[in-house]
Amino acid sequence: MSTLEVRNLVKEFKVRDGLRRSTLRAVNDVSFTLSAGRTVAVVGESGSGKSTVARMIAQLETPTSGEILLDDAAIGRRGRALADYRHQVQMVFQDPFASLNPYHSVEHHLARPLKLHGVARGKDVLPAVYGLLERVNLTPAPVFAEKRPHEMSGGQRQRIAIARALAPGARFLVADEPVSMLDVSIRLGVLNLLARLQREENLGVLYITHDLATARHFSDEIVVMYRGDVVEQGPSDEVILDPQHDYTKTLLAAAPEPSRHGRLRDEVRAELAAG
Amino acid sequence: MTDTRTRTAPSSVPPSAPPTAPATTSKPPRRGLRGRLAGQGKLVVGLGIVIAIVLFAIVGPFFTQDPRDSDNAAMLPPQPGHWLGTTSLGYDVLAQLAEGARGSLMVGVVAGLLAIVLSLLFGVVAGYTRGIADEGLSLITNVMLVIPGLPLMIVVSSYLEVRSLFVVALILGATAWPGSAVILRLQARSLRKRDYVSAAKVSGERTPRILMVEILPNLLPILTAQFLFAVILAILGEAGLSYLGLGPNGSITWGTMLNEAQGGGALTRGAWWWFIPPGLMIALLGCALSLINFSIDEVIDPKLRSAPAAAKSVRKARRAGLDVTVHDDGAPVRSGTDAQKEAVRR
Amino acid sequence: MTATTTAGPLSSAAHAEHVARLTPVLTAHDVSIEYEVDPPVRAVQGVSLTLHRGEILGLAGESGCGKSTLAYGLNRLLKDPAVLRSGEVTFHDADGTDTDVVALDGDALRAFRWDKVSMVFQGAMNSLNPVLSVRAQLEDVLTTHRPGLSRTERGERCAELLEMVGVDPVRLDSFAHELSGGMRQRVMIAMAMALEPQVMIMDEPTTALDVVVQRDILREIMRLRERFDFAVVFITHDLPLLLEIADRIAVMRAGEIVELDTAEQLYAAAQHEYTQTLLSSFPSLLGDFSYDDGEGAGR
Amino acid sequence: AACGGGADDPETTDTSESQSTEGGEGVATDRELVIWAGSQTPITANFNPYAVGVLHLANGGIYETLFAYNKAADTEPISMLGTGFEWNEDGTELTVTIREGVTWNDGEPFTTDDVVYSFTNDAAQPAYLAGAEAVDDTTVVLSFDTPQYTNEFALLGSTYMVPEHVFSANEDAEDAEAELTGIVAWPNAEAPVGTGPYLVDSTSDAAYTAVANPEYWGGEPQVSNLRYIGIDSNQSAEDLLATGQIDWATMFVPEPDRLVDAGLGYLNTQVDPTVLYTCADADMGCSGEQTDVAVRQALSVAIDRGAINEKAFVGLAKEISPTFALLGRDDKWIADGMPAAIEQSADAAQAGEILEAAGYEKDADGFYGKDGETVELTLTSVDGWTDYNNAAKLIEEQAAEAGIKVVASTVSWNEFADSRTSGEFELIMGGVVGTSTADPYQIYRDWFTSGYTTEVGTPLEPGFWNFSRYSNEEVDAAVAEASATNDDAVKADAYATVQEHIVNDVPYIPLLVNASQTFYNQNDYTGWPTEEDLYLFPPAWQGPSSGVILGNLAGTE
Amino acid sequence: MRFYARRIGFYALTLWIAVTLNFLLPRLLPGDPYTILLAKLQRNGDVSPAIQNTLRLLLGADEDTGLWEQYTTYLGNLLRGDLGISVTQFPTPVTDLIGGALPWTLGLVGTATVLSFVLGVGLGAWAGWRRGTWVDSIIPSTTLLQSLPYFWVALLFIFVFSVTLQWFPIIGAYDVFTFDGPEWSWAFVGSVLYHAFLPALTIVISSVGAWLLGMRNMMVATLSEDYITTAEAKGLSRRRIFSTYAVRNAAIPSVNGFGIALAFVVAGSLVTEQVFSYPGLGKLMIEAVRNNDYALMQGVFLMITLAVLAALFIMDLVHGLIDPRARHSD
Ligand SMILES: Nc1ncnc2c1ncn2[C@@H]1O[C@H](COP(=O)(O)OP(=O)(O)OP(=O)(O)O)[C@@H](O)[C@H]1O
Ligand SMILES: Nc1ncnc2c1ncn2[C@@H]1O[C@H](COP(=O)(O)OP(=O)(O)OP(=O)(O)O)[C@@H](O)[C@H]1O
Ligand SMILES: [Mg+2]
Ligand SMILES: [Mg+2]
Repeated sequence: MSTLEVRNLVKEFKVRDGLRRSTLRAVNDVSFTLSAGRTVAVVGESGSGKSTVARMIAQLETPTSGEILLDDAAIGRRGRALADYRHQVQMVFQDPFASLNPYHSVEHHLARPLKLHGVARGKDVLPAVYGLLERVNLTPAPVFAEKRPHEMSGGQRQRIAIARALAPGARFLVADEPVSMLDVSIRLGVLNLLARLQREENLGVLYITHDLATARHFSDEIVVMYRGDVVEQGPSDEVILDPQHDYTKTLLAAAPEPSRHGRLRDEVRAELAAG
Repeated sequence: MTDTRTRTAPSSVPPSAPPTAPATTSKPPRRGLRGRLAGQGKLVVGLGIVIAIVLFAIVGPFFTQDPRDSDNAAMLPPQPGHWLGTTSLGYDVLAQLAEGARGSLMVGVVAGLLAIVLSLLFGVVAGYTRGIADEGLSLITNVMLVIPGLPLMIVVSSYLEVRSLFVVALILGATAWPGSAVILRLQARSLRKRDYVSAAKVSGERTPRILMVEILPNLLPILTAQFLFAVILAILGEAGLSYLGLGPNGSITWGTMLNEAQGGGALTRGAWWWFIPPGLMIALLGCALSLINFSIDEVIDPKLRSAPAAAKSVRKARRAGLDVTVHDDGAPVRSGTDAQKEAVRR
Repeated sequence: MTATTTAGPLSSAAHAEHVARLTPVLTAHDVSIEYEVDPPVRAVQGVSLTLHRGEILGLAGESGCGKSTLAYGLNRLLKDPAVLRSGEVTFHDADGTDTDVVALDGDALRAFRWDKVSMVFQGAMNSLNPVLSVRAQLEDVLTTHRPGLSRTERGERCAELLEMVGVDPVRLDSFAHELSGGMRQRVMIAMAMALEPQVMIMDEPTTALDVVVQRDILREIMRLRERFDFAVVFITHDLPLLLEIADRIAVMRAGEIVELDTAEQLYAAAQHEYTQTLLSSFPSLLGDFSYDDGEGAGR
Repeated sequence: AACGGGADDPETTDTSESQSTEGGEGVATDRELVIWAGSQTPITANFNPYAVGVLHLANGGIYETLFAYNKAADTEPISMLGTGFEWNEDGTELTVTIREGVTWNDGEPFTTDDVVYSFTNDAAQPAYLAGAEAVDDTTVVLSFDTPQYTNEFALLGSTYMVPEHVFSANEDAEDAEAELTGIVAWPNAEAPVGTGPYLVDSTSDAAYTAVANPEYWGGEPQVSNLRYIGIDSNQSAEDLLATGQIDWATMFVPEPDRLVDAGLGYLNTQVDPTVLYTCADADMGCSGEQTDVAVRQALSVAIDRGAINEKAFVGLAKEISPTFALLGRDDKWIADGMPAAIEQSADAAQAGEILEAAGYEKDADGFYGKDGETVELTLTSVDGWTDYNNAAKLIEEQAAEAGIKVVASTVSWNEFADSRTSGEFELIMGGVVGTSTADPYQIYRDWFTSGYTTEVGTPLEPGFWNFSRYSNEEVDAAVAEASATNDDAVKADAYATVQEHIVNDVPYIPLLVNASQTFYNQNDYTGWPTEEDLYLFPPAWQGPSSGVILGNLAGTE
Repeated sequence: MRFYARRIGFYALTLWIAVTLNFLLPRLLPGDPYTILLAKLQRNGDVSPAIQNTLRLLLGADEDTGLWEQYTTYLGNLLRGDLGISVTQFPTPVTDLIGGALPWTLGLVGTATVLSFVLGVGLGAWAGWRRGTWVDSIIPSTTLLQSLPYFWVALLFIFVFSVTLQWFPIIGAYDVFTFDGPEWSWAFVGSVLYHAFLPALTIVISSVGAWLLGMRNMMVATLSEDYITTAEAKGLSRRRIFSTYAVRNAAIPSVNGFGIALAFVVAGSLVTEQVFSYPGLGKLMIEAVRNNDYALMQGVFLMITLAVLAALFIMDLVHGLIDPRARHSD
């Protein structure tokens, strides 16, 4: 079974504040393993380093130290090796409005990776594009292939982005908050699509989110990050139902929960009544 | 009540209509040219003038006499055969104007192109790369930005012994780029961080292709605007240099025409037909290019169009009594209920 | 076509009972708002709503359903190209006078704003003027509406306000860019509290914030509400959140309020289909969940 | 009073007195006379006649020469500080009589010592002057090693008399900034001491003013106040003239009628020829088809001078004599058989005949060539000299009609200066400095003799004007002969030889004589040189004549 | 503080580059000042041998020093304020000429630019505030003003207002027919203002459009910002919203652009000064160019660069005052 493993990943950014330069450790010693057919969720508040981890895995950033291993082999960072890696590991970005180039059609967005990775050539490209569109439930495919990003809704765009990530035939998908920019009513649809693809195609998915509920339900394992550190990691239900670390507990306490309606109001009233 | 008719269209718009993409990156839907130009008065006027001038430059010389033919009487006022009169040497002003249009446009376009190429180099490359390259290029840009252009041009051209049209255009272009470079750099910087650039990288695209295919198209409106701006500046710059006697030698441009008109005492001799047209042509072309820039600005920042348009439509609606609120900014004050009743009646 | 075709929102008997005990502070009747674009957008259509003294009324609905437009309409803040096509908005002051908000103009309108109804906007990040210090912006409100206050009184009031929302008063001299997102939002809330208004409209005041920070701020709002007893219209698309804080919830869709009920009732027995869909879009953190990859949520 | 100056009339009587020309009807006036003599702003106070930046008033208005020569007409020199002069037999001694009773404006008397000093100080002494000596209180003798008849004007008409007691004290002046020493470094800005009709009053960077010298030897000038202003463009000056804000200016105005209609007096004096320099002598290293005399001759007849004058020079220039004698003034020097004025209209046919006779043939494009090589000449003019640029364009057109390909182009002043001194050019539109007296000698010597040129590639030395590299032994000999005599007949013979050659060889293709337009306020002032009484060359910038004119002016009311 | 340190570093560097450019330009091209000067003098007739000699001594002797040595000498001279000698105004030092011209340029260009800025920003703010009204329709016509060649406008003005109507003077910075140089009197000050009017008007007319447009666009953009809505919701008066909330924010880019724009205006004013014979740097420079007076030309160029840098520096300080964000990092 193939795995994508990160080991002791560290990322430091040089930040310049006027003349003084300092380093900011955005990711500090993060390790976890992603296996085919499984989903790992990374949760944590804003700025905790989630995206940085994702970008390092997608090779958009170079780790300061630490290793990324694909099938137990250190990954290549340039040339053929990089292309091979990209072939296997793809990414879906947070903002579907920003991750599609407004100047290009859907077809362009999907055809390019197909061609780049030699998945389809010449006459086969268009059918392959249609195939991808159908896989992400965008039918009729020829209609969607013609469209430009601004002619589609957010959910549809995010589906295109997912299709693009699937185009090279990737086995691992890094999804950085794939639904946080979408309207509540369509979030689940996109997540369900991801879950289905993961099941059907035996994908390994790194699901980055700050929504604990979906993290729990859509992943097998949860990694909780806090200021660059992993503070807790384990099977989803265990982390959510039996949090160990204080930070995880705070996070859980802060998450809104429909079933606990009126809770905050009552808490405050109780507090005020008490003191 | 013409506007009521337009509102009979079904107005139950799906509220969940997709929000439009951020303005800088959106592209108008592909409609016919006519459709796209509708409501773009400034663009239409601007393009119209520019096209007219370009046509004048291209075809004009075939219909006018040789601009260097001195066989006419000197200083003729406008008359049939010499619609804009003649110069002190007996040259036909209209013919010179047409030939000058070629010269000036050529200076403008060459300088504009050079400025754009340089600003792309200094702006986009600096914006897209990081570290030393960026620092270095930006520094050069900033320094060039600060060093005053015309004086530099004057100094450089005064050292040149032969100034062809082309050389003058090159000088103008070489001093006109820093402003655009700064803008392009900022833009490229922000584009570099766009997710679709990252996405293209993850897809395995190479840097040159990313620059050309993903980034450049998004810079097009700005590039066009900067180009047009550089053209205006170059044409004005050429005129200024020519006035100082540092213009291109041996060619006819609107600038050299003005210089000759000035040297020939056109104004004091009452030969307005010699002095006024070249200046007006420059202003007209500049104005037209600015008008086009206006529309480009509105593409880049749709607020520029939508906000005034919104204000206009609301005033229209108010005049039609479609607003029940009371306004203190000049709109007719009417009681809420009256307006409301009227609205309901409709 | 008239603006009164809508049948009014669904609500339960429990709701009617709940409402009967309360006194209204702001009533809106048949409010229709249209964006005068081509083609015109009917963002709010014949909405009637009553806000009661001291209550938190949640306004939920998906993006673009007209929540913000309605909120702006209630406070006469509609910006071009929005036009209030019809509707009555009446403010019932604590001193017993009623104000026809729609008929207000000029100075009267300005005097009404903030003093009676204040507002916290969607993006607090951008609600603060970047070139004015926090103090200047707080004092702006006081000098405009409470011209009688002396300089020192104003200063004291500003400090007091910041303390109230849990921000160190030394921050008075800071500028927006020097504050974190949470702080800015708190400053905005402090500003909204400055005149102790009877109604506060909050348009997604916490969406841009981290859950932990969000929770703190909500707690702050609740606490202040208990203390000053103002009514709150709380707009968000985060239904679970709303369920936790709101007394009543109005669900909006396509410019209309489709359901209006108490939070308990809405959670327990939502009547409108749309409300149910909305509720099911939020998997429970602690409960179970079943996958559904049908086309239902495909938009 | 008649002027001497001829060797055949050694004992000269008093020359014409400047006062004699003073109009009788003039009255004294306080009205400030505003003059533009070509100064540009900023004006820097400098009244040292030896300095480069000397202001116009100094030359004539403050410092005077011994005599005033008339460049514009063949009249006798006017007696200024000198009352008479005499050449010895062989032209190696010049005896000058000095006016008595003249004082410097600081009260010191003007003496023969001052005269000697003015000729012999470091800044002034010409190389050919062997010595100067005061013989008695009123007589100075200048001595030379060779005959110097031809330098009479330089000595008597353009050497300014300066006070020894002031200037000798400043001989070590130092201009630290300019790293300059000697008398030329001294700006003489504070109350300059001269004998002239005016005293400096004030100087600013925009203007300087002068008041009448009450002690002037010729009597206190009638016009008591002068203001010289700096103006930076002809256009401004013309506008100021038109609006009556300046009273005297010499400048190019394309339509003088407008100003004349406005009541201004107007004199157009044409003295300086405009020509095409041709690098003429292949033996001197010149290259290009213009080295063939036939090409030069053909080009010369192909030019429509009338059209050029009409269009490029707005009809203000004057016809030129191919002999370079100034028509009107120097008529007596034009040899018999020489055409007076050059043909004004073009004769394309004749040009063709000349070329065909010399073996040129027309090519397919209608241009003449030889051995398959089309004649192509580049005609340059200085960028921005509009009249020249325009004339060059017209010549290009006219030559083309005669089948001669001329390409007009403009060059920077530097390049122009460079190529004409180095000889690396084909055709240049340029000026010839006219002579200052009624005698073409100076032009013949400076522009046509081989002593005043060098091989192509070697820059001409300053003072060498033979840009065309014309060298003709017979011309050289004839000019030498003319220089050694004061006998008009001998001179005329020599000139005939010169003229015969230069008319045929056309090393400079004559075009016309350039205009110099002087405008003056005749409503408020009288005493100006006029068409009828052209007693001196009228330009405001010309020293010392402008000083003499100033001394002559008076108010009308 | 660090912000300013960086800026100062930048200025120093720019200055150095300008200075070096100035040094290199003339050396890249041949040109012997002696011949040039002499030829210039000879154009006006006789040059006495004495003057020729002195000139040769002064200018002709070109020591064979290395480029680097020349460069250090040049820098040293610069530091001592020695910019060489003007050929046109021989032998006046360039510094004296610049010293005489600088105040005029500063006065004229400075006033005109500030006027144009204030006018443009003011009108632009108003036009932005009144967006969507008839004001919008006059905005495009300002582009016409912007595209008029400066000198063309200036020449027309002189022709119409000074020559034909005789309302304004034709030349100078003050009445050169009355005053013997600058003096401190009301009459003189009045004369200076009177003489500055037309040139300043030309500059203002040709440059106001750019400010107006820029400001108007920024206003339109700013007015849709949330903080404006907030201010409205706060019940602030329209005046206060306009001034403290809208204009102050919208003007920031204009203020930032001021320094850069100044460079443009200075360039344009060069020509204007020439047309009006205004005794400023621009005219000096053009005279220098026309007379191949390289020392003067370079001196003026350097001076203009310095002036622009100084203006930029002042704008940086102002920017720090009006935009608190600038005070922290860059
Ligand atoms: N290119 C960069 N340069 C400097 N600092 C950076 C850079 N990218 C990220 N950071 C910093 O690294 C830290 C982690 O950022 P990251 O984007 O990984 O957080 P995140 O967990 O994804 O947050 P969010 O939930 O807001 O997306 C932050 O403090 C951020 O400011
Ligand atoms: N300036 C405008 N011009 C035209 N239509 C507008 C404008 N502003 C809003 N709308 C439309 O009005 C409708 C309601 O918008 P509104 O901002 O009230 O929605 P919302 O419920 O607040 O959404 P969100 O949750 O995204 O804030 C939307 O369909 C929107 O597209
Ligand atoms: Mg992130
Ligand atoms: Mg909203």
